[in-house]
Order: sequence, then C-alpha cells, then structure tokens
Amino acid sequence: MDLRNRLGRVALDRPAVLLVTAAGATRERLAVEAELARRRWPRASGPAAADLVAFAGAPAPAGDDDWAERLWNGVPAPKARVRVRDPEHAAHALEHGRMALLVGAGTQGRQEQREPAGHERHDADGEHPPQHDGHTASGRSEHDGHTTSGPSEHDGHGHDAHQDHGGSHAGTDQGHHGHGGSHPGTDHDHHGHHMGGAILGLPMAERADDRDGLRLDRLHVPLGPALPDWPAGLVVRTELQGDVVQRASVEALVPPRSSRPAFWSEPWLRSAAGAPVTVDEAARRRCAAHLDSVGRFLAVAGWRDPAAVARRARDQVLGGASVADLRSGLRTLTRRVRRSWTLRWLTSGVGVLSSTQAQRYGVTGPALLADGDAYDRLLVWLEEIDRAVDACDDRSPLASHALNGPRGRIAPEAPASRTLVDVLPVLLEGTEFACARLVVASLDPDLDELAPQHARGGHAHG
Amino acid sequence: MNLEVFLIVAAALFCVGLFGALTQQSIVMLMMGLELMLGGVILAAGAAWHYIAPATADGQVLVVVAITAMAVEMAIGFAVVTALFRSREVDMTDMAAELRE
Amino acid sequence: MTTAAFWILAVLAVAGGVMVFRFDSMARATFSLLTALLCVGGELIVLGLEYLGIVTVLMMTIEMAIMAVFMIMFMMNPAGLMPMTMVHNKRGAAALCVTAFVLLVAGILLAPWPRRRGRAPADPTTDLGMALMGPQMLTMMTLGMALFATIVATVVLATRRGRYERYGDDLRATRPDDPVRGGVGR
Amino acid sequence: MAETAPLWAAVVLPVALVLVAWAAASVDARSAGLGRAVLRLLVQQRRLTRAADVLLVRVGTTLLPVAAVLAAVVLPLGFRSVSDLPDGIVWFNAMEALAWAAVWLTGWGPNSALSLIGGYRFLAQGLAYELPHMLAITTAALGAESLRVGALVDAQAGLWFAVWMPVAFGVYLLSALAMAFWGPFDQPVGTDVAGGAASELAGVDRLLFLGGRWLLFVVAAAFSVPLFLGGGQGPFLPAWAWTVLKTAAVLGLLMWARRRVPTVRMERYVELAWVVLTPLAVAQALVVAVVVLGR
Repeated sequence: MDLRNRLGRVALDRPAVLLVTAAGATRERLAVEAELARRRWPRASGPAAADLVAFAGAPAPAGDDDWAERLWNGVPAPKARVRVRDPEHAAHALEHGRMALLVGAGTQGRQEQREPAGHERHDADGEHPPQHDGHTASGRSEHDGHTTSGPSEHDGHGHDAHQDHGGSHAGTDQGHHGHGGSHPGTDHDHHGHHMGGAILGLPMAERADDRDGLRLDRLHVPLGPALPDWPAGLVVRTELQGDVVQRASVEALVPPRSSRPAFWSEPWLRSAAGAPVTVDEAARRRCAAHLDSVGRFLAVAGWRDPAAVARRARDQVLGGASVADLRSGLRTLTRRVRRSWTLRWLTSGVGVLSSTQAQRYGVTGPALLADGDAYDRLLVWLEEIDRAVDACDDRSPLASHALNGPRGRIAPEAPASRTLVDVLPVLLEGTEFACARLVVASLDPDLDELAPQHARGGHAHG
Repeated sequence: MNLEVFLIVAAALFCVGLFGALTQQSIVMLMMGLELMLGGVILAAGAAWHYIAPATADGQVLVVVAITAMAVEMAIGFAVVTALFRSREVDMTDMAAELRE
Repeated sequence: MTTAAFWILAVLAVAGGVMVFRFDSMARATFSLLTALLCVGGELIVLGLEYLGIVTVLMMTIEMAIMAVFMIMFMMNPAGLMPMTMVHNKRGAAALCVTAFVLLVAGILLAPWPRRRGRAPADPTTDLGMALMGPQMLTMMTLGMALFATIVATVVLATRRGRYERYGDDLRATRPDDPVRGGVGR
Repeated sequence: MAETAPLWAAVVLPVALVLVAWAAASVDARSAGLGRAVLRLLVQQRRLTRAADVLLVRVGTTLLPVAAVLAAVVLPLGFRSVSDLPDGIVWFNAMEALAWAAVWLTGWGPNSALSLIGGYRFLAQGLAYELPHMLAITTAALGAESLRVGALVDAQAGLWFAVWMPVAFGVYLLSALAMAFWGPFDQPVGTDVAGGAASELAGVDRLLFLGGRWLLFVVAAAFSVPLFLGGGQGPFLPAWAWTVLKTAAVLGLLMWARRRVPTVRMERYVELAWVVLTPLAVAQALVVAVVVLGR
C-alpha cells in the first residue's frame, strides 16, 4: 500500500484538469487556463480522464438537471474539485486542488476504492476550505448540499450516474422527458423490441424521418454545457441519428445577474455607458477575443499546435505585451493558418451562412462580414486580428457611436451573441457531429453577453 | 483428428446456423444464421481438401467460393434491408411477408 | 499441439455460434458470431491453409464490424437492455435442426470416405493462385462478375438518389446537390 | 536471408514495442510528463457507466494492444522476425483489421452517445482507408512476388520499393496513420467528441486502449520499413541499426505531419480515398505488374 500511495503522490503531482466553465465566467476561465499553461498540467477532455475538476464560476443547473454534480460523479477516484469564483484566486485554488488530491492519494485504501460514494464524500470534505472560495457563505452551503446528497447517490446507482449522458457529460435524461409517449407513427407498435419509454431509467430511442429518407432511431443528446472547447453555458439539444444531427434546439444557460459587463465586449459596453475608453484597450480586447475564438475553432478542427499558439498569444495580448512583440508572433500565426490548404479543404462548405440569411436573423459582426462558410468566418477573424494588432498602441479615445464588438454590434438590450445563438439551429440541422462542432465554434457565441445587467454602480465585487 | 471430427464440427455449425436462420424474425439476425452456415461449409471444404485431395486446389477454391458467397450475401442482404426499410420501415421477415397482402 | 488447438477452436466456434442466438444484445450477438467465424479461420490454419485462414479472419472482422453498424442502424437495442424475443416457430426449427444434425453425423460417420490421395504442396497458397488463374479461371471470372454485380445491385437497392437528383433534371448542375459535401471539391 | 528468431523473441517483442512506443510518445509530448501520465492512469479507478456492457469494453480495450503485438510478429528487426510467416503481409493486414472490432466494441460498450460516435467514426475511417491500403501493400507484395515479409526485404537489396512505387508508399503512410487513428486521423478519439471511443474509459482500461493505440501506430509505421524502405538493407551499419533508424525516420515524419495538419474528417476523406487514391493505387499496381512481368 505504501508503494501505491507513493506512486499516487508522484502521479497526482501534476493532475489532469477538466476545466468546466459556467456561463458568465470568462474571466475565471482565462485565469485558470493561463495558470494551467504556466504549470503545464495536462488538460482532460472529459470526466473519465480527469483527476481535478476546476469549475470556473458557479455552474447553474440546466432546468432541473444539476449537470455539474453529475459530471463530478462521473469522475473516477482519486479526484478533487475546486471552484474558482474569482480570477485572482485561480492559482491558489488549483494548488489547493492538488493538495487535496495528494492527501486523498495518501489515505486512499482498497476498501475506499470499492465504495466510491464514501470516497467522494471524503474528497468533498477536503475540497472547500473557505479561504480560497471567494464566497465563504455560499461555499459552506454548497458543502452542506453535497453532504446531504451523498446518501441518495449511494442508494441510486452509486457514482455511476454519469452514464446516460453521452452528450454533455452532464446528464441527458431530461432531454428525453416527454418523448416516451409521443410515437410518431402508428406502425411503431409492430416493433415488439422497439418501444419508446425507458428501461433501467435509460431512455430508449425512437424513430423519425431523417436526411437520407430512412426512418431510423434517433437519440436525444444534449451537447454542452461541459464539452471541451465549447461556448460556456450553451446547451444544444440535438436529435442524433447515427452521428447526424437531425434536429437541434438551443438553450442558453443565462449567466447569473451580474454587475460585471461581459468580458469580451466590456470596452464597448463601458464606452456605450459613457465611460472613457481608449482605442488600444478595445483593440486588445478584440484581438484577444478573436484569438480565443480562433484557438477554440482550431482545437475543434483538431489542429492542436496552432490552437495552443493562439491561446498563448491571447494571454499575451491581455497581459499587455508590447505591440512589436505581438505583431511578429501574430503574423506568423495568421500566415500559418491562412496557408494551410488542408484546413481550407476541411472547413470550407461547413455551415454556410449567406449575408442575406444573416441579416434576416439580425446577425452583425464577423459572421455577417464573412458571408459564407466556417472557413470564411475564420478568415474574417484573422483579418480583424491583424488589423487590431496595429491599433494596439493607439491611445486616442474610442468613438462612442457605432460600436462594434468582437461578435457584432453592441446593443445591451439585444446582444450580438443572441442572434448567433438564434441562427444556430438552422445551421446545425443535417450536419454530421464533427461539422456541427465546427459550426458552433465558427460562430462562437459568447453567452456572457446574455446576462441581465445590474444598473451601474450596484454592489460591485470581484 | 480425422476428417470425421472436422466434418462433425462443421455440421454442428451448419445446424446452429440453420436454426438461427429458421427462427429469427429479424432479417439481420437471419443473415447471421446464414453466415454461420457458410462458416460450416468453409470448414468442411477445408477439411475435405486436407484429408481427401490435398494435391489439387479444388478444396481451396471451394473455400474461396464460400467466402465470396458470404460477402455477397451480406452486401445484398443489407441493401435489401435498407431498401425495405426505406419504403416500408420493415426489418422483420414476418412483416415483409405481410407486405405481399 | 495441433490437436489441442483443434479442440479449443472447435468448442469456441460452436459455443460462439450457439451464443449468437442466445445473447440479448445485438452487439454481443454479432461479436459472438465473429468469434465463431474467427475460430473457423483458425481451424483452416490448423488444416494447413494459412492463407485462406488469415483471409477468413480478415474478411470476417471487417464484415462483422460493418454488420454491427447496420444492426444498430435498423434495430436500436442499446447494450441489450430489452430482451429480444424475435423468434418464430422455435420448437419446429429446433426439431428440424436436431434431425438434420443427427442425419449429417450419421452420414459423416457411415460414408465411405476416400483415402487421402497425394500430399499437400509445400505452399498451398501458390497452388491456389495457380489454380485460380489456370484450370479454375472460369470460377474466378464468375466470382469476379458476381462481386461486380453485387456492387451495382447493392448501390441501386440502397440508394434513393440518382444523378437526376444530384445534378438536376437536365444534368447541368456544376455541383451535385448532396446533403454532405465530399472531399474532391465537386 | 530471413531467419526466424528464437522463442524468447516472442517475449522480448512486446517489451521492445512498448519501449519504442514510449520513446515516440515522449518525443511527441515534448516533455517528461509521460511517465506521470501513465502512473496517473494506473492509480485511477476504473469506472463503469450505467447499463454498460462491461464485457465488451474489456474485450475491446484488451484486443487493441493484443492486435498490435500480433501484427508485429511478422515485423523483422534487421532480417529476423519472431515468425516469418509465408503469408506475413496478409497476417499483418488481418491483425490490423482486428482494431476495427476493438475500437468499435470500446465505443459501443459504455452506452454513451459520444463514445458510440467515436466507434462509428472508426468504422467510417476503416472503410475509407482500407481499400487503397490493401492495394498499396498488395503492390509491394507484387514487386517481390511473395507474401513473405522476408522475401520483400530481400527483393529490395538493390532498389527500395519506395523509389519505384512512390504512390503505394504514400498511400501506405496515410493508412498507417488512419489504422492507428492517430495524428490527423484521430477523429475516433477526437477532442470534439470529448475523447470519442475513449471518452468513458478510465484507469487501466484507458491505459490499455490509448497505449494499444500507440503500439498500433508504432507497428504500422515500422511495417513501412520492410514494405517499402528495404528493411535492414543498407551499407556500413548492421541490419538491425538500419531498421531502427528507418523506423525512427518514418515515425519522425509522421509526427511532424501531425503538427501540420488538422484532423481529417471522413466525410471528406472517404471521397478522396475512393475517387482519387484507389485509382492511383490501382494504376501503381498495374505499373509494378508490368515491370515484374518484364523482368
């Protein structure tokens, strides 16, 4: 056992981190990502591969589905979780997660491995020390909530609650509610083996017309809110046949009412509210926002190398690196991405959004400018990045009319991301899963913008 | 080991496959029964080659024919299921029989 | 060694075959069939037909993998949650099969099998190739034609869209109207 | 020239493969974090999903490394392989096809949509790469007029096959990536489906599956050496050194390519493979056949 413990300590010294971002927590996400890059901890692509779950912000449940809790239940022991409620506490929280893991690895015995529920609670005990939580009071209440939920997990399916939710890593059951009895065809009853409803609590598939003229089984799979490289807070409820999205509806987990303006459109929102904002501040934010989107898009397209470069550049831009430094690095990146004919071959023709269609939905910004497919939108981002870098040392004040943020026109009552979310279902129908991911990444709506705003000067914090 | 033992194993496979092909309602399962029967044929042909006439390649050719038959049967089978499914949403033999009425 | 291999493979093959129709789950059924057929391939290798045995393994693996997809496409039954009772006249079929088996075994045991003539060539694979390209050329050509006909027939049966759907009624469209764009830029 | 190695080689083979895969993976990770990653999977608990078909998952995850090692049986180091089967090339192809079953089972078993999508994707990938792949290795066999890997190496004493069968070589490299679902062909375990077929695996299962994938990758890359690059043939150095050197070069080339190219989606690649690569491979086989007839 001793050797095992020691091995566990060595292994968990650099845990694999699953970063789960709640809607409205872009600042926290960026802080955690930068910290992870600095520590060179590996990133987990899903709960199964994770040791440490880092929640950026407070994950809001989707409907009655507490997806964050389900996700946590799907992480195999030894595990720990931390909540980052404040960008400044990212490093501290991660360090704390690591310590909790190391302590857990030290006390972990064979019996505990057999009893996952008990082990979870053990971890939970060590995971919310008040000092790094930002909100002591809410941290405490979560703690309580977790403890009471322990036994119920136990008599349910142990920690196996993760299972059915293929899509989101966070539970799909409620995606099936109301589908049990609604059979589309009457001949359905012929199929003795083929009823709707649920077995073992798992929803069964049912049939529906599809793209290829076959009435095949469809699965209700919600995508998000915790997929890797996925806009925080977005839930796309899909009906999959094989891996083809036959129908999609979008549900945005609206971030909690907050006094902070959405991070990516902050300069323009402030300018609209009458505060003095300089051009370089806006340019840097636009540049970083597009780099974030480009990084996400390239990661979804499976091109990890430049995706990592884009993210590093994003952190540099936000960190205030000098224009000269930025320019050479960014030029190399944009040239490399533009020159890749394979990327062009793979992403052109995906998610075509003509400008007329875009206008009909009220889309503004890069998606309207691109007037085309995912690749065109990527090109627009790259172009805006190049242009924004040049403006990064312009200290003149930003003109306060005709404000265009990274995702489109700045209008607090009708944010640009709302139109992007609205246009999604149309673009997603009939696409294959990988294409659907590309479409979402190429629009990259920022759900922070949808947060209802407090009046200025409310009780600010963070 | 001798020819008889191999042939008995082949016969067992063939009969299990036959049972499946006769009883299964689903066309796909029926095809699995056929595959199993052809597996028996392959084994019998190989055994015949080895124990009766190894000098000529006829037994081997028979195996090749059986393997091809398996591939053809699979391909046609699935194409027919797809066609039936497309037109009538049927994947069971009984229902296909009802279509005639 | 060979005897042991034979018996192990034989038992596995028959057991796999039986389990095909006893498993509730389609995936298990398919892969139990795969086990049975892989064992048949193994038996061929035991018999000295290495090439044909390996080809059987190769073909059956690919075939079963594709079969699994079709199966799930047409009958969703995730991991055997719902017991399948999709059989008809089970009793009659069982009786028939047992009778057939008894008859076959009786035939196998009673038939006056000819003595072994000649001995196996050093390389049966060459032998097979020579036969297929020589005296058995007609067989080979028939097989080739059959496979070609199969390709055409399956495509015709399975697809609903012809060139008129893809290129318009006058076949003038420059780019086919497909649900998903292909990779050659047409 | 080909000799069969003594029996202990069968024990050494998996160890050697794991070592090469380890080296390749640490170069690829560009850091020393690999050992820690493996340890992490070792201490991690296995995990079960609801209504999972555990048996199928276990079979699938175990089958993948087993298939890779079995395929490597015909792989010569220098001029020795564990067993120089008379139908070595077909053997390699058959063992590599077992990965189809393995990945699909692993994707299906956990009863999760994303993992199943990963399984589906690998079958689509298999259908796309297998056709040109088989033609490519057949072309090499045609050039040596034998299915025996040793004979292939002997036939390249003068000129490497890669030189006069460049199309087949290129196609083989592509399919080597595809069969190991690695690099640009990693869609079955892509991050866009949160790890695809591997998305629900934890602990030892995950280690077996992803480790098996590395083994398969190494074996597939290493097999291009006897197929097209003359195996152990080469001046000055001993034969085994040439094999190692050439294998390292092929691995390096493939790992470099992965940094240059995004993930290839099968709905695009399948058309390229069937409409462009297959006819090219057929034409290459025809050319080789004519040359062989004329010899």
